[in-house]
Amino acid sequence: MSDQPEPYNASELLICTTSRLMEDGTTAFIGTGIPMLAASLAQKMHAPNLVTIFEFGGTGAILESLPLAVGGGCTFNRAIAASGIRDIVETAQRGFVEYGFLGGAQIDPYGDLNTTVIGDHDHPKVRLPGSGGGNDVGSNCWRTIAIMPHDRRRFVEQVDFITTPGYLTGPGAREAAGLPRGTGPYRVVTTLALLGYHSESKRMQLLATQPGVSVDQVIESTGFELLIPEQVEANPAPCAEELRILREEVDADGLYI
Amino acid sequence: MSDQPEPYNASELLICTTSRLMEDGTTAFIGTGIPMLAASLAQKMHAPNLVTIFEFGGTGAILESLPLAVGGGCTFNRAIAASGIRDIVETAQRGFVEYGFLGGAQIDPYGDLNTTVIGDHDHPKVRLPGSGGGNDVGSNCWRTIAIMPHDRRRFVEQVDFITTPGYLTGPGAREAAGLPRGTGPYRVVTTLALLGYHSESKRMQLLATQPGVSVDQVIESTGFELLIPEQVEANPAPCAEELRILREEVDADGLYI
Amino acid sequence: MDRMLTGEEAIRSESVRILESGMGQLLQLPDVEGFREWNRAKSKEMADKRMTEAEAVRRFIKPGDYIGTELYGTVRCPMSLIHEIVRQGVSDLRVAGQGVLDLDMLLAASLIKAIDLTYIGLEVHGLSNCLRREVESGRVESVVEWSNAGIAWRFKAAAMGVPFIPVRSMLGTDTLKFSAAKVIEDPFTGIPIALLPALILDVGLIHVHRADACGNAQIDGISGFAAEMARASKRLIISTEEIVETEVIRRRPDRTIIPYYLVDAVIEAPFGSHPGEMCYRYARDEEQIRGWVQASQTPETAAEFLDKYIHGVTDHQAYLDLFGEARLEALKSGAPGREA
Amino acid sequence: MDRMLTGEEAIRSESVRILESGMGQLLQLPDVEGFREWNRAKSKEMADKRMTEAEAVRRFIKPGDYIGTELYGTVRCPMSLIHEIVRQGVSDLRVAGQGVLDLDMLLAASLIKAIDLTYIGLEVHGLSNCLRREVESGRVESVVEWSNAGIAWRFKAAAMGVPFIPVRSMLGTDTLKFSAAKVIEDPFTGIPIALLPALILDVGLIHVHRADACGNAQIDGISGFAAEMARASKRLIISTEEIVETEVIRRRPDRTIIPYYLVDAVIEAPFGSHPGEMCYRYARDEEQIRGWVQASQTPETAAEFLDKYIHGVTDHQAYLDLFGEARLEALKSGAPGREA
Repeated sequence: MSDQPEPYNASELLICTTSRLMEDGTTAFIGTGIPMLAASLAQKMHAPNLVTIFEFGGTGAILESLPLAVGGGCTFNRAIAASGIRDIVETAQRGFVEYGFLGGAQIDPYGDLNTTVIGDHDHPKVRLPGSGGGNDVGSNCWRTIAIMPHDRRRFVEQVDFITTPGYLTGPGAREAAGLPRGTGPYRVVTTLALLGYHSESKRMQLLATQPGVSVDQVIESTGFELLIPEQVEANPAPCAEELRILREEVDADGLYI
Repeated sequence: MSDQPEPYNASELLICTTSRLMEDGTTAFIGTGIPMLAASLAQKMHAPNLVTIFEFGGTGAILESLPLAVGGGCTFNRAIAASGIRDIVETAQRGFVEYGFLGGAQIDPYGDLNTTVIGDHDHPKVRLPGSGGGNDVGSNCWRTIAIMPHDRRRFVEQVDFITTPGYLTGPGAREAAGLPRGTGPYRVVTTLALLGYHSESKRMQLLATQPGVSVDQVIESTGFELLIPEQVEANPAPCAEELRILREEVDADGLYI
Repeated sequence: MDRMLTGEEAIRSESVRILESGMGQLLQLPDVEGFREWNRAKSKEMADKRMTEAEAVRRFIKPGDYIGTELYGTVRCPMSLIHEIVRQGVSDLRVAGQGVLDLDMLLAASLIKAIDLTYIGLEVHGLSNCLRREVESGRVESVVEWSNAGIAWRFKAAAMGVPFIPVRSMLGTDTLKFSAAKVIEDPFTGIPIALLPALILDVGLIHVHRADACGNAQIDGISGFAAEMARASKRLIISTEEIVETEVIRRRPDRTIIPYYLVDAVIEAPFGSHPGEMCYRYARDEEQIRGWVQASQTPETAAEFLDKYIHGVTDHQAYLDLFGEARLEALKSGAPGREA
Repeated sequence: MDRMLTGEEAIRSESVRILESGMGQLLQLPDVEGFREWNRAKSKEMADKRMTEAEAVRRFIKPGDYIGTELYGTVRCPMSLIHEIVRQGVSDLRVAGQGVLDLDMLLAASLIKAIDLTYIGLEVHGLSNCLRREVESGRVESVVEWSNAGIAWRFKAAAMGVPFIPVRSMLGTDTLKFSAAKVIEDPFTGIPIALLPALILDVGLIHVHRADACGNAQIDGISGFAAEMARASKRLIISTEEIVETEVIRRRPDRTIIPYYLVDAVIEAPFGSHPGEMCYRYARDEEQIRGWVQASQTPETAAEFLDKYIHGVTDHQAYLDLFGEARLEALKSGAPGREA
């Protein structure tokens, strides 16, 4: 093995960074795409007891192949239960689901996400798909993790439409709205950085830069004032073992990576 | 065959009278005991398409044997569906169940039923079993049929406790309480009579006397003023065919009759 | 048109009227936030949770707990667990009933302090003498009234993680008046709707056809309110006719009614519903049930019955030994099996 | 303690505050009383309801109807029914979506007037161009926002026969503001709760693994929101991979998700979900899906696609013939079967 780190692409970076956030022995509400690959990788790396929960009913599947659809057969492959959407979201609503993964067209400093419209709702410039399960996940999972490409058009001071709740207008706003206590955005995984939220102000803050990325680059790619703590970690690159498993086992057919 | 009517006991009379009220091609919420026997008899006599619905989940069972418990295996024997209590009562709640059968310790002129307490609720003279499914049936089925022994202690001006709603305090009271429109008590089957309710006043009225029973006997056995129409029918006695099916097929083991 | 106009008015209004509030005690608060915290802390590991009835009751049921049994009358009732509660004498229980033999035993042993009651009786065998004695004497301190579906719906509200569920049962009756339900004007259509508070159990007890060692459980035939109650329980004890390999569960995940992460204890209890029945497995033991119906008539004979069948034996196997192989085999052959 | 004191206050109060009312249009009234009358009048006879897609659509779907499809993305979607709606050009539809290929086809054909929308897109293939064109142009007149579970819960409220259901999703967001939900203060604990209005469909469309001629239907694997939507539909059209004898249903009544009395039409449609997948039966036809993703990019190419695959063929069998046995067989072998 050479000392040179193995090259990897942006998807692989997002998958590996996300995967490391998944703790063993806990539950994660998994969407198709990157969260699915990250969960599969996590199960094979450090979290064999990560319980995957898919929106349309699959719980505890063995992730042997990758789905192109949220209700594909692999989401309940050798699962311990195959129920339906209400059972799954009600399980989250009564507090059983630790992690939820989300994406979006826009995110604001409080982690609010927009997947509904660009422009005015009734006369939109771009009509986006809508909430899907996003709002259910962002409302009811304990800790939500957003996965996003990082640029100023996406990281904006104010989203055009709050599809999925982050911390809304700031500290206390989720609780005032009636959202379950103690829930909220936890991390944002991007191609440039790993971000979190300040415990008091609930605003987004930089935690670590991705390999080869400077703090200034992150700041410049963010359309709002990002909190920068004294200490910013350097996120380690995907290791050879992660990349090997990802390429040879998780997505051997190259569906996503 | 002799001209003499075959003798029968009180249970057989109640079962046959109830059975004749069950229309073909409709749905009936069936409790254990008399309603079960009546439904089985009706299926074999005039209502082969009577759909039996049992509280704990059995729908459309073929009634080959008789249950001693509300969730016994025969309540979903070769059924078309075996679900659970909520599915069944919600089916009634959204209007799918035509008939419901009820019993009680007390009934009042508006068909309100008591199966909860004799005396004061918090210091009862006799603690009865409680609502069970009675209230759900009386609230949500379109037409409820009470089956009762007939005496003055049971047919009372005011029940000690309204467990299951009849017409409550009279015309309009069910609707005002929020109970589904157009529902309510339909018939009372007793050992002495078949009774109904006046379309305007919603008070109980005599429809027919059982064989060998006089109108006066019914009046005397009723603890409130019973409406007596000009025309009172004479309920025909159980016929030989009904009794044969009942004894040889429906309850061959003599569990109930 | 009238009703829809009322709906329009309702849409414009800034509050909805509470038309009635049941005056029954709320025996268990619908604390959905506390329930969320509890569920978050529960282990999600697929661990082996097999243990005896004695261990499960000792570890998971405390005096004063609010418990519930899932069953349909005498059918699929977790009797081996009930026997153990009586054996250990766990007292001051609050219970949700729907109950036949199960709650009757607890009442006979004077272990119940408060009841959210829908039905306690002996079905075709009539009134419960134990209920009468315990309630009429005031030893049961609080009785709150509900309908059968009302209790199942209350479990469903807890299972959903919301503090109440809207229904159209119970309206206009004393059942509602002596419950802890509320009636509001529906803000969409203006009709009165009953709101039943979520019922979160400290401990749920459910008997199933098969489960793996971790608690993934499947039920054959009707499923009563097992799905709802399992999801409404802070601690859940499963007894099962049979322990199967997890692979059996994984082959038919659409049969799983209770996923393992809800479960705290798994007890292998063949004939666990005896003297009640278990569909496709065994018929009810009518002789034994009639024995209890007789015995329950007086406190003395009831106590003798408990002495013989509960205190007089060490565990469920010893209980079954009282009946012997032949009788149990006869019960098996009395239940039609399930065609493949 | 604070929150519980609020609860105590709530108990004493005579009204509950409406904290917010979504300003989205209520596209279908939660008329539970009308729904009851409708359900009462439906035939309860176990009649043979088999017919073709063409007959079912002609008899049961009218212009302006509110319809819904049950699916999970491209999976188990009633595509042969959707194709027939496009073929017959049933217009001015109001729809509930969650939708991928199904609603995309209806949008491509400009048949949709209003949407209760949760997600319309092409999943891994990105945004729906048809949704963009139809909404951005204003041809879809009304778009009301909901979450995925929100729509399923709204079906559940209708299935329960109540005008609303309480949930904790959607709170605090524009999704709620542009919905027709309301937020009230829970009268038991004082916390804000969203009330979602019941969604009663004029017509529901569901594709299943097996059904008998009367409509008793079973689904293998996950069941999405089939149970809820079937029970929320005034008219229900079932398409099925396979028609089985009623005796097959009666042997496993605990597998029945849709009882016959809900159903108005039963269509035998092998590969009825094509080009989507059907678990244990066939894999998705990725080539054909990519074909649509490409074609849907412009109105012209989308129209050509509809011409070729819908208008150019008379029925579902003719549609399947376009692909040929070999390709369909390959899709079958691409789906893992179900071990006994």
